[in-house]
Amino acid sequence: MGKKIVIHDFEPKIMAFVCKWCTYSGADLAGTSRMDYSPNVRMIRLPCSGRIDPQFMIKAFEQGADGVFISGCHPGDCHYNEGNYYARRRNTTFRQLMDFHGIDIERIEFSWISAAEAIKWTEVIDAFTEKVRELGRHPQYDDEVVDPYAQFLVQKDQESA
Amino acid sequence: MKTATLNKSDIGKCIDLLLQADLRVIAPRLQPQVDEDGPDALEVLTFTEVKSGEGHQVGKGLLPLNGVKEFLFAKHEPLFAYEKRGKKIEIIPVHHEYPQTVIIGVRPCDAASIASLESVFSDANAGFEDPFFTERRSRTTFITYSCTAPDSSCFCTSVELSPDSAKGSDLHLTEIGDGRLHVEVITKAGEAVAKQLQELLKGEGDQATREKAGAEVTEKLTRIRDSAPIMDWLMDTANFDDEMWQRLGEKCIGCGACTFVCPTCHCFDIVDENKGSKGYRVKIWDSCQFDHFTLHASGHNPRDWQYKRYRNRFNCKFKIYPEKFETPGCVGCGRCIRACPVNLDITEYMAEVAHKATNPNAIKAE
Amino acid sequence: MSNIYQPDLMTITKVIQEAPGIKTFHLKFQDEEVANNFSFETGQFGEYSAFGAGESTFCIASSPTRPEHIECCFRETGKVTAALANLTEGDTIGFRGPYGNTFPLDDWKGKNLIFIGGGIALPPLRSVIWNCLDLREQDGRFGHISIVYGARSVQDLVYKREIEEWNQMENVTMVKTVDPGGETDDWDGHVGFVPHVLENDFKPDPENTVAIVCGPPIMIKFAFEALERLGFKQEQMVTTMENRMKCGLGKCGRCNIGSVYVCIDGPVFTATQLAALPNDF
Amino acid sequence: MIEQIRNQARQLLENGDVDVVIGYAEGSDPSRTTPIFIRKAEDVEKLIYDPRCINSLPLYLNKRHEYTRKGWKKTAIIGKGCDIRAIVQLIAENQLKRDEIYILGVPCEGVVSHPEKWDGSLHDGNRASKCIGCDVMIPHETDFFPGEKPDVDRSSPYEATSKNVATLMELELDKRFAFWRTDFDRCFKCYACREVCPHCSCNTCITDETMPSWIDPAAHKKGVFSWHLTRAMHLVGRCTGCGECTRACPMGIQVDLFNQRMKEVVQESYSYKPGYSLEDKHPLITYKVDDREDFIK
Amino acid sequence: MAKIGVFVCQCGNNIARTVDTAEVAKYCSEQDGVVHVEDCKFMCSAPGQEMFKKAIKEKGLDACIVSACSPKMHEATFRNAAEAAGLNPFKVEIANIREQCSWVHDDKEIGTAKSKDLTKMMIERIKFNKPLERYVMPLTKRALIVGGGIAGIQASLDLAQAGVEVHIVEREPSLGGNMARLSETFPTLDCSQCIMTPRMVEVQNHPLITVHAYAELEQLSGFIGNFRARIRQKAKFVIDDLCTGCGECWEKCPFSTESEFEMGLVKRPIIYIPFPQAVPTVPVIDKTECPKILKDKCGLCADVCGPDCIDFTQQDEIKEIDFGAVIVATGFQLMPNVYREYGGWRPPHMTPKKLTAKMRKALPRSDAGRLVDVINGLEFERLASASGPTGGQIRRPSDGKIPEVVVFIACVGSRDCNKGVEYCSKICCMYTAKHTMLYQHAVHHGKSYVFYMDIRAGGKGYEEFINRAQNEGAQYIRGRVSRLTKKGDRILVKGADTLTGQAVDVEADMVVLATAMVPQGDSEQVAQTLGIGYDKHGFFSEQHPKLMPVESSTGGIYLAGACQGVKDIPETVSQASATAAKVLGLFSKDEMMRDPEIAIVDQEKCMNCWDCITVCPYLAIDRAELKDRNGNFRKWAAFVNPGLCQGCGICNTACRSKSIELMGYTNEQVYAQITAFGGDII
Ligand SMILES: Cc1cc2nc3c(=O)[nH]c(=O)nc-3n(C[C@H](O)[C@H](O)[C@H](O)COP(=O)(O)OP(=O)(O)OC[C@H]3O[C@@H](n4cnc5c(N)ncnc54)[C@H](O)[C@@H]3O)c2cc1C
Ligand SMILES: Cc1cc2nc3c(=O)[nH]c(=O)nc-3n(C[C@H](O)[C@H](O)[C@H](O)COP(=O)(O)OP(=O)(O)OC[C@H]3O[C@@H](n4cnc5c(N)ncnc54)[C@H](O)[C@@H]3O)c2cc1C
Ligand code: SF4
Ligand code: SF4
Ligand code: SF4
Ligand code: SF4
Ligand code: SF4
Ligand code: SF4
Repeated sequence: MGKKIVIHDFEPKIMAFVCKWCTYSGADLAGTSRMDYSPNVRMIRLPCSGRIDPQFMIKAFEQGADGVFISGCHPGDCHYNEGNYYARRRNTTFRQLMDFHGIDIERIEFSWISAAEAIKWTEVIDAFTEKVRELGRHPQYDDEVVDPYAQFLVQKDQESA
Repeated sequence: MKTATLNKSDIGKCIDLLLQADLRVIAPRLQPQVDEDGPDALEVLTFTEVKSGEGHQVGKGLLPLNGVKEFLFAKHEPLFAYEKRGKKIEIIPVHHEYPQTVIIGVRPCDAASIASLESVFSDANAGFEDPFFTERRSRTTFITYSCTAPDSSCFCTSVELSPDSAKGSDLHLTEIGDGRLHVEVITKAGEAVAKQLQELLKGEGDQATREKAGAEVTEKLTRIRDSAPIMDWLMDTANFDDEMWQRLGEKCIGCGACTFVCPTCHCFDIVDENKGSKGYRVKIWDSCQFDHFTLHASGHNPRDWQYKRYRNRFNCKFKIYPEKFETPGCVGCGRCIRACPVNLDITEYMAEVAHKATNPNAIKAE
Repeated sequence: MSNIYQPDLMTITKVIQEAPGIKTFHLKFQDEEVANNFSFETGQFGEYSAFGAGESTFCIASSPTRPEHIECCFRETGKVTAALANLTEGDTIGFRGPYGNTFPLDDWKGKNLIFIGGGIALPPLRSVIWNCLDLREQDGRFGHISIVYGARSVQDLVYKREIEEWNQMENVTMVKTVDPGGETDDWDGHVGFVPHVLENDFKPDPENTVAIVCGPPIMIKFAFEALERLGFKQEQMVTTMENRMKCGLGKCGRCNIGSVYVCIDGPVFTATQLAALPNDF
Repeated sequence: MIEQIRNQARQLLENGDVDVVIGYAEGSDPSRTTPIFIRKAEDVEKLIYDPRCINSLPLYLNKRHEYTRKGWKKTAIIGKGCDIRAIVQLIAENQLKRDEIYILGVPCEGVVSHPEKWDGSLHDGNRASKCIGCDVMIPHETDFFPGEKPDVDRSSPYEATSKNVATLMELELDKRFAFWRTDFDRCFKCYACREVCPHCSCNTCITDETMPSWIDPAAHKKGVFSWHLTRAMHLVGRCTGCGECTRACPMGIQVDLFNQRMKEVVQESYSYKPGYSLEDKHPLITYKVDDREDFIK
Repeated sequence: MAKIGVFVCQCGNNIARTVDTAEVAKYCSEQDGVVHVEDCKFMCSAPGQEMFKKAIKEKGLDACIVSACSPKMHEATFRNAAEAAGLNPFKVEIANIREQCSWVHDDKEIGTAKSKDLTKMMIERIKFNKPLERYVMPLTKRALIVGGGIAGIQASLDLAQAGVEVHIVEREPSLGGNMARLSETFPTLDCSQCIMTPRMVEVQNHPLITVHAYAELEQLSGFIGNFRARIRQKAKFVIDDLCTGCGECWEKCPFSTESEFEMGLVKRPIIYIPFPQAVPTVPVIDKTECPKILKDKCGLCADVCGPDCIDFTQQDEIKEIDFGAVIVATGFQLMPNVYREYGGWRPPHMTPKKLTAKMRKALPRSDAGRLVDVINGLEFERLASASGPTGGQIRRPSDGKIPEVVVFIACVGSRDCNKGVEYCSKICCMYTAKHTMLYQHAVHHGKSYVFYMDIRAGGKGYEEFINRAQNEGAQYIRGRVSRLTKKGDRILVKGADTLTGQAVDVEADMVVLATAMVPQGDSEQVAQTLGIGYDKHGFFSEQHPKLMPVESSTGGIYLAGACQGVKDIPETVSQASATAAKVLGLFSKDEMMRDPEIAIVDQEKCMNCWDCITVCPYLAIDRAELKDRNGNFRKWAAFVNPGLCQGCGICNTACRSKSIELMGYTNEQVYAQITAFGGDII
């Protein structure tokens, strides 16, 4: 047990949407095996990755999450047969959309984690937390961060120069 | 009334001076486009806060897409905050320190629209004063700019205004040729601003040329209606069920664009923005063109059909405002005509009504 | 700068479940000073807030003659009402008001009164009913009082205790009805729609009488027609409108019927006034 | 050409085959046209068709206009190819029945991007960019077509990609973000972009829902971002590219770029383009076991 | 709902070690709506539960959060406890502060902070939990079995012996399926007929079993516990009840056609039973061949029939019967026609699906250009069978000669993406070994060669069986056969031994192909009739490959035998028994309780786009017509059948207008949870 948790200046908030059959159980297994992973993630348990609505991710970002993590059963293992296939398509497109909005899609992580993959769960969560920590606070809705108008014009000017 | 002249090329300097005086300055500016020369790109001119005198579009182009209303009647206005603690709730007033603001390059129609909004939000209306509007209003100075090139949608002269009207203005600018502007100081607030611009203002204005210039531009307007018979016709409740409403209005798709761009449309909604146990109550823009705007909890909707919603809009401008506030609810800016995706034209309604009002028999025979 | 949108806080002192989905709150101001300065008249309404959900309009359902607390009665229909319904005794809600005009009690002196209500529309009537009953107690200023009230089913009747109370009172005629199919085995009232019962069973005498109608728009329409057939004149008929509203202050722009804003010019209208309005309600 | 359409429309109305013809008429100023509902045969003279006819008329066929369409049993509609794609998509989504409408197809050489840009003729400077690479200039699904309808190969699952999208995609992420922030600053959530969309046919749009409030109703940054993400997501694989949302936006926000970008994603990932088949299901409600998942860890 | 109780469990030291539970409890007590908190040593213990119930009753709690271990552990415990205390069980939620907090974080500060957050999220969520009632559904305790092969027979017997009424629908005139064709069966080499026939008879005689032979399932509607089947009893032209099975008719019938049962190796009369031990022993008239029916000539059978049971005017009959569960046991077929591949010319590329469609036109044996002596496994079974056309003597089809050299080729069409199917047919190794033995036993001097790719003999006694075959003389050559050509009256087999790398040519008298086992030709259509899923080959899909291998994707429909995937008899039989156990489990109660965590539709909002219908894996959503008060059609809307919905919520996500919602995981609940985590804005 026990790597020591270091509290950083910036601790990202990570919202995880997981299916209850695979990933939630995998995370439980990590607990039963007394593994250790970063505490930044809060999980919302859903019946199936097919229930993960892009709307939830939008809401999570809107509500100040710095990263969103989505996970379900591996293809072929969905408890409901096909839910994760729909989830995959939704996310393929949703990520591209976020990207087009200029939002770093590194902030959304999608992973297949089975009920047995406790180690994978901890690894993926740790890596993702680290990645988001490096990316920093999600700036999407902050009024203060930049004056986007000025910034954009400046960039345009620089380009034309 | 004091007058002066100003070089047109000095407007940028004016803005800088105002900024130096720690004022927030809002001026028309062009917004970036993905592909400025592409076939899809239109010039997007809006009133925006500016940080320097560069790049402003005062006096250029026609009307900015947004009116000035969003600077007085904000798109999103927190009314107060609240926090829940167990069974107790605390209301925390939000501290609004509205910056002293100057809006420069306001067109006469937009300036006139402020008066309409004021009549709704001031305590003259049922004794309730919207403090947010009045507070913002009291801290805002309008520098208006007479129109030089109205477009085919403009019809301010039909609503008792003109391209050089100074109604609602604090400081009024009119082009008088040779790159010079005739400056009129109209109010105290205008005078205060004029003081900041002292170094750029020169001598006396040229009233005669200004009036002549104004008259010339007025000539260019194409849509001209007399609004008086319109109002009379609308007063007759029987006409509320006239066939023209459906005929003209059935193509309206209820997009609400017309109301959002309209400088005098004032409908709003009040909602709570909640987060855990804290939140804000906010006032946000709404529109009478939306179907759920008047929908009752029982499912009954007084304006169940889109044409009825447009009828309400038209009545609001030409009946309700005049009746309640004694000012027309429309300033003839033509924004709704330009914005409407299905080319539903308020002046067509005006024409139709005027026609019916003046030839009542002809219509009956039809 | 006084903020017209800022509510005063009130504590819920009592919650009564009137019928499925319908609750009554008893409310007391938390701030002494506000409580002391507060007064209202019957017919007026307020904006009640469930913090976190928003504001909703309900009339003040209690009578000004009983000022110890104010009451509101509401049905769960949407976001705010659902949030309100979740509150219990001791919880805090917000209140703005009173707004709107009032029932013209002075004009009714010496007249007989008929109150006609349907469904959840009893609350506004209840305020004025108690007001009139109490005043009549004091100085006998009104004649006979009748109450015609109906709901979809027995279950849906609100203020069941008070209906019984009125039923027992002298000089009060209580006519209760439920829509066909909504009756129970032990139902002792009428069965039929309110306007129908009014016209065919109750048949009030229009002489020196004022009818006060409250209910869904469609019921108001039919009740007015029924009354007219019974010989009532437009000025003898009063109603309250429940157009959707947000601010209650004549600003948000959604409750208007033509140039009339229900929130400031209403909610109480006579049939004469309504007839003059454009057909927009 | 328009004469043939008028004649056909007249016949349809005279024979009582249709109750109404939806088409275009002259607008209130010379650069504009306006939708018109023609119920009487003598009114068909009002019908016009030229590059100013930008509106996507199938909009009136979706459920939100049920009131307007009350009592119309069969509707004839003038459609250029892109609009017919919208009709086809509406049918595929069960929002319309094929036999309820009569499609008067028109050959189209492109339309002007904005009425403001109309100068009497159509040219590269004012032809809407959606028309570039259009493969339905000769429409695919019609009941009437003036003249012979040549065979056109529309089998390729790829439509032309938008130059504007490409330009934006070339930008670095934070610049793209800054660009949209600037644009979204202007959005006041009038929802005109939604209302003009033929595919936004929901009885109640989720933005008008309060339980829960799917997106913040206010037009602040959160609210606007969420709105545009929501709208674009809802149109993935369904948008038929009429570009009306951009045109309708009174604040000059190029909202259709999202849809165009998603169109590309859907083409690349699922080789799918909407509006060509009356039966196809859109890609978010279908799947293949071996769909791409290169991004999944 | 504003009366929420929060119960924080210390779990001995398991939680308390890294979470300051008292602090969490205190924090929760300050939350909006929380009226009661408890910090408890062991919530799940009897005293803990008592305390929980007491608090609910005494404080009148209307929702409870238990901050404790994973919901997988004790969600049911506390929901039941709440129910016992009079609180709706779905107003109880678990905040997992053990598996996902105390056990994974060392730091007490972090553990406490995270526990607070997790509990807070649940507090906000539970405000939107609606009380849900479990659905009670009626249940018809009668089972339908489609397919009367060994799988169907086994399942029906298991069920009937347990007292359940069973109906078997069999397409052919007799039960038995493919197993009835086999001669002897691996790995014990006991005679197939001998072990099968008694069971078929048992089926026929069992009072609880009804056999609908020569019948087809036309439609299946309804849902688990409440199916209604439309069964088409094809006209046999023989009156069942009268027929004694004497055999006069089929013996006298002057016309004949190829026998399906005998794989076309011989002919059968037009009025026939497929094989002598057929059950039921009632013959049927093949109406496609019968001259009496086709052109009103002959009618001999009617003349000879003693009990007068021939009726040429008989029509198909439709029966509608209600069932509570369905077992699908429609079996398999051999991939038809692949042996053309080895016949010296290339066939057009065909997927198994297309092939099976063509199967009906089984190739005529006398086809000139063909290699008549290249046969498939089932044909060989018939040749080797004592009841077969040759009486158990192995003779080749072309000239009846006893073959001296036989080449067996394994993996024909299997494990071959290009020409066949990708999967391994699994039983071919075994039956090929069996065939070599049967051949060897019958033709002692004969020589048998087996071309194979790999030997797969993973079963009890299977490897030993292969070894035995090799010891008994079969020569195994690892390698592919590239071509079969005619050489005189023999067949030249051109192959390669991949172990030695040398070309191997064998001149054989007969070639036996172990062709791939594929689903029945109409399996997709059957799947659609039943409303179950199938894979790309046409095998029916199981609910979960590991944990629910006998359930189909639709509740109440179970899969037995080779229709679900390649299987040998032992596997088939075990699966059949497993389905029987499932059905018995389902029938063990008098009515069904359905989880209320299912989707429901807001029908006013629904815009009838049917997207939800497209995505629902369980076909649980249907179209409903809404009527107005006067009964006139008003609009269409989706409708979720609570008997079918499994609560996945896929429809909820797919519905744009959010008109369909998954109870227990509603949008409002999830949103409340998200918002509670969001942090502060003031
Ligand atoms: C003067 C007046 C007095 C009223 N008195 C009572 C009363 O005593 N008791 C009572 O139960 N109700 C009363 N109402 C109606 C009550 O205001 C609405 O039922 C309530 O506001 C619905 O709020 P909500 O937030 O729960 O619904 P929302 O979530 O906002 O909406 C739910 C549905 O209700 C409709 N709705 C929203 N607000 C209103 C509104 N103000 N009026 C009508 N429909 C609305 C919406 O269109 C929607 O269909 C009164 C209304 C008025 C104008
Ligand atoms: C050549 C060969 C040799 C074999 N040797 C052995 C062996 O030695 N040992 C061993 O263990 N296994 C052996 N097997 C495997 C064995 O045959 C199967 O495992 C077994 O027959 C599967 O039984 P089943 O009931 O699932 O299918 P089947 O036997 O195929 O039975 C399916 C039944 O369903 C009926 N049916 C199909 N569709 C419908 C429909 N739509 N409606 C109604 N009825 C329908 C069919 O008519 C048939 O009666 C061998 C297989 C082959 C091909
Ligand atoms: S109604 Fe139209 S023209 Fe009049 S002020 Fe409003 S936007 Fe301008
Ligand atoms: S008039 Fe035009 S802009 Fe206004 S709501 Fe109707 S369609 Fe939209
Ligand atoms: S039309 Fe433009 S301003 Fe209106 S909501 Fe859409 S993007 Fe925003
Ligand atoms: S945005 Fe989405 S929910 Fe709203 S109308 Fe369009 S498709 Fe429907
Ligand atoms: S997806 Fe939604 S709107 Fe479409 S049919 Fe299903 S419930 Fe109705
Ligand atoms: S929750 Fe799943 S099973 Fe239930 S109706 Fe929706 S998609 Fe079908």
